[in-house]
Amino acid sequence: MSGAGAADVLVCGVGITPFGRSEATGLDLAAQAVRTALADAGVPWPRVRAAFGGSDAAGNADTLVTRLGLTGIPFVNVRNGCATGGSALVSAVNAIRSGAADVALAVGFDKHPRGAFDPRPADWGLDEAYGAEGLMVTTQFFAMKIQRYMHDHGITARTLALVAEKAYANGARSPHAWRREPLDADAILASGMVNDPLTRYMFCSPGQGAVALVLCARSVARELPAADPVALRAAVVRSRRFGSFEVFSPWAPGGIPTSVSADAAGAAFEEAGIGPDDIDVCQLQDTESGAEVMHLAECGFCEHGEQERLIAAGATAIGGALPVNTDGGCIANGEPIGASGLRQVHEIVQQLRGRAGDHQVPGGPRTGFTHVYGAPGVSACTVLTR
Amino acid sequence: MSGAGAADVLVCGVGITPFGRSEATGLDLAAQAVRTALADAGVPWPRVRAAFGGSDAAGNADTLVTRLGLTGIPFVNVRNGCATGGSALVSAVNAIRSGAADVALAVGFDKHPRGAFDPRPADWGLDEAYGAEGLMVTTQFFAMKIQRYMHDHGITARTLALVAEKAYANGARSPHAWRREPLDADAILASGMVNDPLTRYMFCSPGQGAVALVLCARSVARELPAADPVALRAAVVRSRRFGSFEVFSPWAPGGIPTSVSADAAGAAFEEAGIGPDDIDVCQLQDTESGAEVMHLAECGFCEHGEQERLIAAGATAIGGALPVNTDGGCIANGEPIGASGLRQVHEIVQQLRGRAGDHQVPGGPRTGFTHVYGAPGVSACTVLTR
Amino acid sequence: MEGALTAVSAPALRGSRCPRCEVAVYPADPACPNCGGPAAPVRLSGTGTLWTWTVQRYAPKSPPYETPEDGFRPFVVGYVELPEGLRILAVLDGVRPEGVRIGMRVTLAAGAGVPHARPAGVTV
Amino acid sequence: MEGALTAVSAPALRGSRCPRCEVAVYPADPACPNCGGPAAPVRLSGTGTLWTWTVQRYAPKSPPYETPEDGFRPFVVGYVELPEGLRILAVLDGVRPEGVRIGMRVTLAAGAGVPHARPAGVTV
Ligand SMILES: [Zn+2]
Ligand SMILES: [Zn+2]
Repeated sequence: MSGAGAADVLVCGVGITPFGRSEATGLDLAAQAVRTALADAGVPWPRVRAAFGGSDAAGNADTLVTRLGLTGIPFVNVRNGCATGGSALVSAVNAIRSGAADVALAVGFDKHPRGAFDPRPADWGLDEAYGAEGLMVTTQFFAMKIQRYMHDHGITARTLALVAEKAYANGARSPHAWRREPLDADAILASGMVNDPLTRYMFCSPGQGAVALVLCARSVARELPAADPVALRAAVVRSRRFGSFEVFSPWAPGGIPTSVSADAAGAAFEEAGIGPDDIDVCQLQDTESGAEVMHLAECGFCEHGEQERLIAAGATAIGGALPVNTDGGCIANGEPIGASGLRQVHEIVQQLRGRAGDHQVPGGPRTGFTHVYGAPGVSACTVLTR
Repeated sequence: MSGAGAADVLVCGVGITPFGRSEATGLDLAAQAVRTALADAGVPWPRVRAAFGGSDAAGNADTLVTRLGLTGIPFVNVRNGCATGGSALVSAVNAIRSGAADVALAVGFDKHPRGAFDPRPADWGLDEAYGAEGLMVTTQFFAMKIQRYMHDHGITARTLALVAEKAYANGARSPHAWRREPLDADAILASGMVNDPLTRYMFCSPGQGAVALVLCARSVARELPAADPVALRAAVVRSRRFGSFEVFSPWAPGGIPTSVSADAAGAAFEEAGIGPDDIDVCQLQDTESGAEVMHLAECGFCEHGEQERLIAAGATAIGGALPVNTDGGCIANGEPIGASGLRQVHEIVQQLRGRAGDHQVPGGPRTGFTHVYGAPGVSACTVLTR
Repeated sequence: MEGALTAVSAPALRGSRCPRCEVAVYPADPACPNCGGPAAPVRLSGTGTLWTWTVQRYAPKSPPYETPEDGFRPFVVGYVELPEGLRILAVLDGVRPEGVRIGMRVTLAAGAGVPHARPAGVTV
Repeated sequence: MEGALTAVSAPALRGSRCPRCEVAVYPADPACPNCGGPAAPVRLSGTGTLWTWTVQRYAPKSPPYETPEDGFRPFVVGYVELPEGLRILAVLDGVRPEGVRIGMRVTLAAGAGVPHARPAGVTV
């Protein structure tokens, strides 16, 4: 809640799998990511005192104990859609700060079939007609949200294309990315309208992947000679307040919509004791191009409407003033729901360590921020510092 | 981990629904239990800072925010089979002890169709033949575990029947119980063999129900005039170590099986700083009669084999030296997986408050213990004191 | 036919409204989603303005989508803001994508399925 | 036919064994579940003792159970402890429930489905 003790949790090890498609199961990927993270931290599995993890559609994380070793560890499965990774991370942080564990694991993974995410009206409390008449389409919601935002704040379609262009450019430089071919803004604009104003190549796709983080109390981190730790200064999850605009809503309240992303980001900055102006590199939920544009302002990195100028000027590129989604984000990596939020943390850790390779932000970034947003109005944010 | 701060988490409010069958959905039941718990604590919903909950088969707990109010609360869904309630509780305790929240909710609920729990061989990593030839039957496992235990420790079938007789007697005195008709040991023995040595009325059934707990830091509890708090001295979840004997295993290691229940109970007692001899009333996982017999010893309340004498002497009855499953346990309440573990905590809280009504343990019990065990080798235990 | 007249003759959407915080909701909900208090049924206005929109350019996945017998055709969908202070998700008929503008006046009516809207002043 | 001879002629179960911690496993697993190290394939003994048992008195739910064409009949199931130090889940044929005893010697063989055991010294 307060900043007290906030610097006491360190990310000592990170592990990620390739996010492109393969024959591996989600649990195979998860085990691989955990082993990589343990090796990165120099921590053997039996030293881990608590584990938290989950997937949306690829099985229960706690079954990993049969692969990692039956050490008796408490392993809590979490399942919060896009905030699954964030929930695992917050739970792991709480376990360390409470004294319940001095070494904790957070793992997120998923593997979705092509064109996944079949919503059923009843699961959302909706009349069957919403499905039958074609209104249960997530891409429609994203399109309608950015459509209004463009109208209110003077954002153009070219800016949306530039966001995707940057994503593919960064993906081409990231070994774990799924989409590794650069694509220019004109090709993105010409890729076929899906839901106006969003075209095909402005969207991410359901995918696969796994990410694991080994978190330690500072006292333990000191004793790990091989570790290259980064401080996790804040990890926050929030759910929507009344007045937000969400997917699959037959109605929405009037006025300016509330933003769970703004709430979560604000809480994370308060916990960390620093603000958006202090951040050197960030990862923002980019389910599609419009989301990245809106989340830049919702998370406090610019005023509404400023994105039009900032993005055109390259401010969000790897060499810019505020590099965003430096590993290509969801657009280039796909979105395995359970893994996506921890992929962002992985990327920030590697950036702050100076180990991001071809997509390293120059100048030695020392602070980073991550943000996920998902249905039905959940957001998870972190602040990390070197 | 240590006892430091262990007394700082108080259960200030509890809520339970009837465990018998009704038309209500699992989420209806969950909302009802939460409202009851909030009223019991005298805490309004917006005052709750973090929530943890789950069900095995009745939906995502976080969707409760649409019924309880869109306050922006972080609401983590947990899903750990029989340890779902325990995982929610441990996570809530960590949130309080870490300082992330000073008021936290734990909620567990479920609603299973009649004769639920259809296992699929592939989900358990088993060849299809195990299903096709009839070896994927959970009751077989329970029968084989107690069969060996009876052989090793001189437990008789009559003792198994006496455990169930007590469960129905206690259920008859518990308003929320599902089975409220007393049944004597002879009727239980004659109720038809299911898997030798276990007869029909020695088993619990899949059911429905919800339980919610409002947990507070001590500083908050002081300011709640209406609350009647009980200290949660320990809440522990453990997974199996190598060598345990578990359901759906094509093989098991030799030697004396390890016990995750013994591990979790031992850790809970260590955290609480008291031992089994100090406990006045306890709730033990009783998926069937044999489980209660074995868990008495595994959790440290007697030596292996002593149960034969203790149970015949009425030691585990409400008026006995160590009352066990005073609300009728799983046998009389059924087993809605996500709710079962928190039902035990609810029962201990009411016992320590002296508010258990017709099934109140006489003499003012001041210490209580709860224990759940479930597939595939998970156990959650708590220690509560007045 | 004139828009206001259409609104009178077409079946109104039935929502609910909280007397305490004045939040109106569609479809009707006995509990106010803002304060949790009891809400009363209300007939919603039949005319409003288009708050946002998009075009469904591809056939949604079936199920849940039921492809019409004569095949899929792109359609416009949007949120219509009503004077009661809420926005209603509706299919927008009677206008081509090029003609859709945020802020345009539309009429909104209940029918067999989801709400349907059309530009005010445009008859069938 | 004598038990030991049966064990020789019946197909042996194929498991694996960890050279480091000597844990034997069935079915074979390339990784040792105890230490995580590599395990080598091993042919398991065909004779052991019954560690525990029960009777499946009712027809399991279908699916996954496939009811035999001539209908369900109760059967005995148990764990057979082998000299390699592991216990194998098997259907126990050739004995009535009244005749089953913990500790009895049984032979164990692989077949098309799950392992099947029968009292040692009893022929088909
Ligand atoms: Zn209201
Ligand atoms: Zn080994």
